[in-house]
Amino acid sequence: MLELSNVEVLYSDVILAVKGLTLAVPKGSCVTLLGGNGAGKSTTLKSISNLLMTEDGKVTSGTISFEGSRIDGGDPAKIVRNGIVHVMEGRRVLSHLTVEQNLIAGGHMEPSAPAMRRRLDGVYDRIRRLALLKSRTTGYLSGGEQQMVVIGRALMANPKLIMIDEPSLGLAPMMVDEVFGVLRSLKDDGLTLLIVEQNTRVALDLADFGYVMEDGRIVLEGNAADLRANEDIREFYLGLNLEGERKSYRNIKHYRRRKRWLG
Amino acid sequence: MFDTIDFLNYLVNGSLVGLLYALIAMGFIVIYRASKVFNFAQGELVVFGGFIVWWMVIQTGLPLFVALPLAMAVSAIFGLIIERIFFSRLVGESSFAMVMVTIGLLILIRGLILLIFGPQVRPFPIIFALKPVIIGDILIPRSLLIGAVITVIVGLGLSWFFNNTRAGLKMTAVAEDHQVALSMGISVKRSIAFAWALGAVLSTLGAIIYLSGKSLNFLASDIGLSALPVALLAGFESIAGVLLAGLIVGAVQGLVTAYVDPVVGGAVGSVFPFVIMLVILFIRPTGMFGWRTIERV
Amino acid sequence: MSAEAATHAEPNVSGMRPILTADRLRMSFGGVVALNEVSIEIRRDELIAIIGPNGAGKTSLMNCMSGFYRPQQGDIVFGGEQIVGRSVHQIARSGLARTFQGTHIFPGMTVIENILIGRHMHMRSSILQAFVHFHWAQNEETQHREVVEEIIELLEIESIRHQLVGTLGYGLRKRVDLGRALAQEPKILLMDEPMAGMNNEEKEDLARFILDVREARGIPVVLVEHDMGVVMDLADRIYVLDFGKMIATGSPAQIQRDPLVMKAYLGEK
Amino acid sequence: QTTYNIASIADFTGPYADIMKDLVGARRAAVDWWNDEIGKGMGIKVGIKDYDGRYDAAQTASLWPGIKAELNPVAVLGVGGPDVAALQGRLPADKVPMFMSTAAYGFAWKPDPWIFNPRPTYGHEAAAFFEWFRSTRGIKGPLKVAIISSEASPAYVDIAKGAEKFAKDNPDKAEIVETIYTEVQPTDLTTQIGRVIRKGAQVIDIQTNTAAVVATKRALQALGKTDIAIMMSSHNGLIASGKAIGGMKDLEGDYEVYGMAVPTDEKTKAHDFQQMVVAKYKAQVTWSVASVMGFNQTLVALRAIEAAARKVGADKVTGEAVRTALMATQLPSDQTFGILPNLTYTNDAPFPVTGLTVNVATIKDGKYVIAAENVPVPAITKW
Amino acid sequence: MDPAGIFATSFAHDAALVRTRPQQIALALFLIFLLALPILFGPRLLAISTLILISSVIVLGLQITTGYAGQINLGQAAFMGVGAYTTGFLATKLGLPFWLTIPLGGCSAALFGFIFGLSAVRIKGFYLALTTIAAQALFHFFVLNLPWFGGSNGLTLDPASLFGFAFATDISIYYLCLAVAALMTYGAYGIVRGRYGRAFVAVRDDDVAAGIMGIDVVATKATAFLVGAFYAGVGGGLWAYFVRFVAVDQFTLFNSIWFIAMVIVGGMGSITGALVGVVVIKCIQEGFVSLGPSVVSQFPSIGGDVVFALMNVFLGSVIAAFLIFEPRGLMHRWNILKRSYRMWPFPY
Ligand SMILES: Nc1ncnc2c1ncn2[C@@H]1O[C@H](COP(=O)(O)OP(=O)(O)OP(=O)(O)O)[C@@H](O)[C@H]1O
Ligand SMILES: Nc1ncnc2c1ncn2[C@@H]1O[C@H](COP(=O)(O)OP(=O)(O)OP(=O)(O)O)[C@@H](O)[C@H]1O
Ligand SMILES: [Mg+2]
Ligand SMILES: [Mg+2]
Repeated sequence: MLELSNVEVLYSDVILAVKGLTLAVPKGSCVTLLGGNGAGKSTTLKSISNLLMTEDGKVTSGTISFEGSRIDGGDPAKIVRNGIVHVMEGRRVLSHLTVEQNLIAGGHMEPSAPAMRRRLDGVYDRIRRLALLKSRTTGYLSGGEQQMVVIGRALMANPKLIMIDEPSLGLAPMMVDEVFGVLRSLKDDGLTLLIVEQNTRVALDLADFGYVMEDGRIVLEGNAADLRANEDIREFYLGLNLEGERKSYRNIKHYRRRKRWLG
Repeated sequence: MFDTIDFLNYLVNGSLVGLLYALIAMGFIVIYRASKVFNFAQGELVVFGGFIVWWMVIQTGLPLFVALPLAMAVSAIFGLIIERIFFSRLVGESSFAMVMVTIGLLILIRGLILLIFGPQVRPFPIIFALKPVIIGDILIPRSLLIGAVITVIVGLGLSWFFNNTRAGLKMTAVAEDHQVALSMGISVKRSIAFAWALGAVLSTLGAIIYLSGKSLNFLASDIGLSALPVALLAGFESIAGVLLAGLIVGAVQGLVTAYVDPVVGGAVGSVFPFVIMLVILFIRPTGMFGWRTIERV
Repeated sequence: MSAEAATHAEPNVSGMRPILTADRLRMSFGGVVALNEVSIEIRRDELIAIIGPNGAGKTSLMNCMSGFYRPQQGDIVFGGEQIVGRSVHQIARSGLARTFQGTHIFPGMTVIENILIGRHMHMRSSILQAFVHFHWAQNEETQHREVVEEIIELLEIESIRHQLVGTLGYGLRKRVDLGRALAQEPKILLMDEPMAGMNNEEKEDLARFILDVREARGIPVVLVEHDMGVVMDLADRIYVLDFGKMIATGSPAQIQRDPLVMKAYLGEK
Repeated sequence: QTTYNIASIADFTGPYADIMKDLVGARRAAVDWWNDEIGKGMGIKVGIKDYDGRYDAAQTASLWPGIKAELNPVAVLGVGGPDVAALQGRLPADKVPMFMSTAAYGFAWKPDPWIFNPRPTYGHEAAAFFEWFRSTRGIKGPLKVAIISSEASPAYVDIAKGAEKFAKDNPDKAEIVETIYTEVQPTDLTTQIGRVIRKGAQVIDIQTNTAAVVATKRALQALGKTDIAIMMSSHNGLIASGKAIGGMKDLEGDYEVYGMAVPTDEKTKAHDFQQMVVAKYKAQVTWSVASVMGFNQTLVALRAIEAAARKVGADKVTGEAVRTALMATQLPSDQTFGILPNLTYTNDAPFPVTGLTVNVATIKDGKYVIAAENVPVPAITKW
Repeated sequence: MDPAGIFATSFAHDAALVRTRPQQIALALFLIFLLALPILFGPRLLAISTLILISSVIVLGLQITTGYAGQINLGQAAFMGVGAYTTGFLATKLGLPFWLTIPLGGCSAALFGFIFGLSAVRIKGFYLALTTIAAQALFHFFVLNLPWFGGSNGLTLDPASLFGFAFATDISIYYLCLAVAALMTYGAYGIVRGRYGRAFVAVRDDDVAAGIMGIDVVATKATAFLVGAFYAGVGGGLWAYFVRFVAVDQFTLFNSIWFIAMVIVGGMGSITGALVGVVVIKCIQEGFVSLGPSVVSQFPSIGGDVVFALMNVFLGSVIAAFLIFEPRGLMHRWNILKRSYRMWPFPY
C-alpha cells in the first residue's frame, strides 16, 4: 500500500536526516518504526506526509508511493485527501479551540453535518475521555489529554492509513493500554497503521512487522515476533537482561555501552 | 457655555467615523484571523482599492453599479496575486517572517501605486449623494451613515462566518498552526489566499466610503494608521468586537477634537486613540475580545 | 495507606528537615479542580516520585511549586520561606529548577548557550560591563563556561556542544533541558516526565544521570513519570495523585500493593 | 567670458516629483534667456545643474558637499522647507546664498539670512488677503476666519501660527474663530465646519493641501453654505484643488493668494515672458504655479549675479558678492517681468519686510481669473 | 563554525569574535579602509558614508530589540527623534558640549524606550509591537505641543566642537560619526554575546521557559527596548550634529519601517547583518537618487515621479524577496556559503 525506496531526506540543504531508507507498509497491516532519538523516525513520517515542506526539508532521492502512485513532494493537503493522516509528535492541538472544535476541524472533509455527527460520536465512544472534555479549551488540557485529542482528531479524517508519531508519549499506563486498544480495534477494522513508538513492548505487541532505525538508516527489520526474540532488541529496547527479566534502573553499569550493529 | 448641538453632532459623527475605522480595521482582522499575519500594508490596500475605483469611474467612465462590483473583483484578484507571489512560499515559516513581508509589501505597493497612478491628487467619484441626512439638530453625511450600516452588516456577517461555519473553522485552524492545519488536510495556501482577497475587498469597500466625493493620493494610506488602535482595542481575533471598539474610539476622538483641541491648540484628537489603546491593553493585554495567550509548561 | 495519612505526612522520620513542603494546596480552573487539598513534603537528598493518571494534577502541582501557577489556597514553604505569590524567576533564583513536560528549550541557541542560560542568574555583569565586554564580562563568561563544560561532560553531549538545539532530536533536547536545570545549581530539581519519548536505552542513560546528580550533587529530585519501571526503581518515596486528590503515599513497595492505586492508575493486571 | 554655476536642487523622487517638470523647466528657461540677453553682454555665462534633494533634509545635507566640490556654485535654488532646514546652518560658512520660490518659513525668519524668499511668510500672505477681502466686502468689525491646519507637517502648524498671530495683534481686523486640526486626508469635516459656521466664520483659510480643500468644500456643500469663501495658497491653489475635486465650478468664488504672478490665461507681463521663452528658447514650460515659482527664484538669483558682476567685475563674482549685491540693490518688479513685486532685501529677514504685495486669483463663472493685484502686505511681528 | 584545523584552546578564545589570522587581517584592512575613506572618496560619497554610519548606529539598536529580543519595534525613528531633540535642546539651550549631549540624548531616548518596554509587564507579542506605533504618535504630538522643543520651528544647532575645534567640515563630522559608530558596534557585540544577549534570545524563543530559568522576562524585554532606544538616541544625536537642524518631520513612521527593512535585509539576529543591511539599502537608495536627475534630463517625458516609484517598487521587492527566499537575511546565506565551502567536496 505504502512503499518507500531508498529515500534520502535533507534539511535546509545541509543536514541529512534520512539516508537511503526502504520500507513497505502492506494494506491492512500494522508496521512499527523503532529507533533511538534523532534516528530519523519523525522525519520519515514527515517525508511521507510531506510536512517536510514546512521545515525547509526535502526528499532528495528515492521514491515514496501510495497505492501505486508517487506522492513524494506532493501537496500535504492532497496527500491527506488520498487517505494518509499523520499525527505529529508532541500533541499539536489547536490550543484556542475546544476539544470538539478540534475534532470537527479534523473531520472537515466530511460531506454533511449528519455524517460529521456520526464520526464525532464514533470517536467519542472509541476514546471515552474525550466526551468528558468536549467543551474544554484544548490549550489548557493536560499533556495526556491533549495526546488523546490529537489521536481522536486523526480518526475524524477517516483515513486509509494512519501514521502516528509516539502515541503513548506522556500517557499513563492505563491510558496507554486504552489508546493501543483503540489502535488495535482500528486495525481489526482493516485500517492500515504505521506507528513510531518508543514504548517498544506495546508497539511490538500490536505490530505485525517492525523496522529499527538508527542514524537515518534501517538497521534491523523483521516480524514483530522475531524482533521480540532478537537479543539486541531485548536488551536495548525492552530493557530485559539475558534471563529475560527486567533490568533495574538502579544498578545500571556506569560505562557507555555501544550498540553492536553500529561499528 | 455648553452647546448640545455641537455635542450631539461631534458624538454621532465621531462614532460613525469610528465605524469607518472599524471597517478598515476589519481588513487587519480577517487577514490575521485566517493566517495569523498582521498586515502592515492595509493602508496601502485601501489606497490601491481607491485608485481602482477612481480609474474605473472617472477614467473609463463606467457606471457605478458596474464599476464598484468590478473594482471589488479586481482588488480580490489583487489579494490572490499577493498570496501567490509572497505567501505561498512562506507556509510554515514563522508568522514573524510573514509580518515582515507585509512591511516589504507596504513599500512595494506604495511604489506600484506611484508608478501606475502617479503622485498627483485625483478626484474621487461621488458615490453617496452629498446631501446630508438631518435628524433634528444632528446633520449626518450620507456616506458615513450608509457606510456605518454596511460596516455593521459586514461585520456581523463575517463574525458569524468565522465562528459558525466549517470554512471559518478551517481558517481559524490555519491561523492557529500552519503545520497542524496541513497535517489535517486543510489547504493553508487557500486559506491565506482567501484572507487576502477578503482583506483587499474590505479595503476597497473602506476606500469607497472613506473617499466618496473627496480626493485621493497615496497619502490616504494614513487611514490604516488611524484604524490600528481600533483593531488592537478589539483584539485581533474578534470581528464583531471591532465594531464596538470603532464606536468607542470614534466617539471619544470626536469629543476630544470638539472640546480639547481648541483649548490645547493641537491635534489631541489624532493621538488620543493611541492613548485609549494603551490604557485598555494594560487592563486587557489582548484587547477587549482578543484570544488570551495560552501559556502551558 | 489512605488520603488522610497522606495529607499530614508522618513527621519527618529521618529527622531531616524538609526542604520543600506544600500544605493543602487548592487549585481550580473554572469547574476543573486540578489540585484539591494536596500536601507534599520533600526532604533533603530524597528522590520523590509523583504519579497519577492523565489530568490528575501532577504538572499543576509542579507549576504551583515553581510559581507558574498561584494556588488559590494553601502555602508552599521552600528553604524556610513562604514562596506562594512570588514570581517565577524569583523562585528560580532562590534555588528551584525544573525540566518541562515536552521540551521548552531555546531552539535558536547552541547547546552551550542553552546551558549558559542556566547560569544567567549566577552572573552579575551589568549592561555597561557587557557593553565594554573586555575584562569583567569576558572573565565572567569564561568562569561560567567551565561550569557548563563540567555539565556537558556529565551528560556526555560534548560532540553536539556547538549545534543549534532546534535541530536536535527529542531525546537530546531533554538532556540539554536537564543540563540547563543543573547549571542553575538548584537546591531542588523538579522533573516533569523526563523519560517520555525515550526508548529504553535512553531511559537507562537518563536514569543514570539522575542518580549521578543525586550522588554527585546531593540535590533532592521530584520526578513526575508514567514509566512504572523507572519510578519504582528510582524513587525513595512515591505520591499518587488522582483527580487532584492525593490518594496515597509511601515506598514503592507499598504503592505497588495499594489497591486504590491499582484501580486508579496501574490498572489491574 | 567667465562661467558661474547655479546648483538647482529639485525633487525628482519625492512628494513633489509631479510638479518638477515645470519648475526645473522654468529655471533652465530663465537661465537660457539671461545668458542670451544679458550674460553675453557682460561676458558671463551661467551654468545650471540639477540635484535630487527628494524634499528630504538628510538627502540635501548629504548632497551639499558634493555640490560644493563639483560646481562651486555662486547660488543655489531650493525647493522647500527641507532644503532650508538642511542648508541654513551650512551656507553662511560656505558663503553661498540660496534662493527659494516659496513663501518664507517661520523657523527660518532670522536676521543675516543666506537663504532668500521672494515672498513673505504664509501668514503675511493670508493677512494681506484678510485685509483685502474685508475692504472689498465692506465688512465692519473684524473678519471672522476659520483656519484648517494639520499637525501632519510642522510647516502646516507654522503657517497657521502666522495667521493666528496677525489676528492676535489686530483684533479689530481679523478674528480666528477656530483652528481645525485634520489628518493629511481628512475623513469628514462636516461637523467641524458646521461649528465654525455657527461661530460666524466668513472665510476659511486653508494653506495645507488640496485634500483639505476638497474635504472642506464638500462639507460646505453638505451644509449648503457654499457662499463662504475658501482661501488657498500656491501649493494647494485653485487649479490644483480644482483638479482634485474634479471641476473648477465647485470652487466658484474661492480664492488663492500669494506674492507672485498668478498663472491665469489673461495677458500679463509675466505671461508674455513665459510665452517668449517658450517661443524663443524652446523651453518646456507650461504656464503654471510651478513654472512661476521656477521663474521667480531663478530670476532673483540671476539679477543678483548681474548686480554683483556690475559691482565687483564680471570675473570676480562670488557667492558672497552675490549676497551683498542683493542686499544693496533693490529689485524692481519689471526686472522680474512682474512675476514678483518690487523687492528690497534687508539684513533683518530672509524676505523683504516692507513694500511687498500679493496677488489674488479666483474662479469667476468657472474661469480662473485675477481678482486683485499688488495687494499690500500688512506687517506681522514674529511669532 | 570554524574552518577545519582551528580549535579553541581556551574558552575565551572559543568565544572570541575574530579567531583566525585571515579574519584579523580582514578586520584590520576594513578599519584602515574606513579611516582612509575621506581620501579615497569624493565629498558626495563621503557624505553618504556619514549617513550610513549614523543609520548603522540606529539599526544596530533595532537589531538588538527586534533581531535578538524578538520585540518588533516600530518606534525606532521616534526614539531617534527623542535623542536628536534632547541633544539639540541641551546643545542650544544649555550649551553643553557634544560629548555630553550625545550620550545624554541616548539616555533620554533609552528612558523613553524603557517606558514602552515596561508595557511588556502586561502586553505581549504583536500587541506589544504595535503599541510602539503609539510611541511615534506621542513623540510627534509632544514635540509639536510642548514648549521646549521649538515646536514647528525645530531646533538649529551649531557644529559639535571639541576644545575649540569645530566638527564643521564634512571630513571631521565623518570621523566623529565613525568613532561613535565603531564604539557602538563594539559595544553591541559585547552585549549580544554575553548574558544579556542570551537572555534576549531566550525571551525571544520561549519566554515561559526563560522565566523559569530565573530570567526576569519583563526586565529583559524592557532592557532590550532600553538598549535599542539608546542606540537610536545616540544615532539621533549624531544626526542632529550632521544636519544641524532638528525638525519633527525628520523622524517618521516610514523611517522606522526603513530601519526594519535594513534589519531584514541584513538578517535578524546578527550584528554584522545589521551593518550589511544598512549599506545595501542605502546604496540602492542613493543609486536611484544619483540616477534620478540624469534620467529625467535624458528623457524629460518620464518625469521624476517614475524614478521615485521605481525605487520603492525595487526596494519593496528586494525586501519581500529576502524574506521569501532568504528569511534569515544575507549573513545567513554567507554563513551557509562559508560552511559548504569548508565542507567541499563533501556537502554533508
Ligand atoms: N527541522 C529540522 N531542521 C534540521 N534538522 C532537523 C530538523 N528536524 C530534525 N532534524 C534532524 O534530523 C534528525 C532526525 O530527527 P527526527 O526528529 O526524525 O528523529 P526521531 O527519530 O523522530 O527522534 P525522536 O525519537 O527524538 O523523535 C535529527 O538528528 C535532527 O537533528
Ligand atoms: N491553565 C489551566 N487552565 C485550565 N485548566 C487547566 C490548566 N492547567 C491544568 N488544567 C487542568 O487541570 C487538570 C490537571 O492538569 P495537569 O496538567 O496537572 O495534569 P497532569 O497530571 O500533568 O496530567 P498529564 O500526566 O497528562 O500531564 C487537567 O484536567 C487540565 O485540563
Ligand atoms: Mg520524533
Ligand atoms: Mg503533566
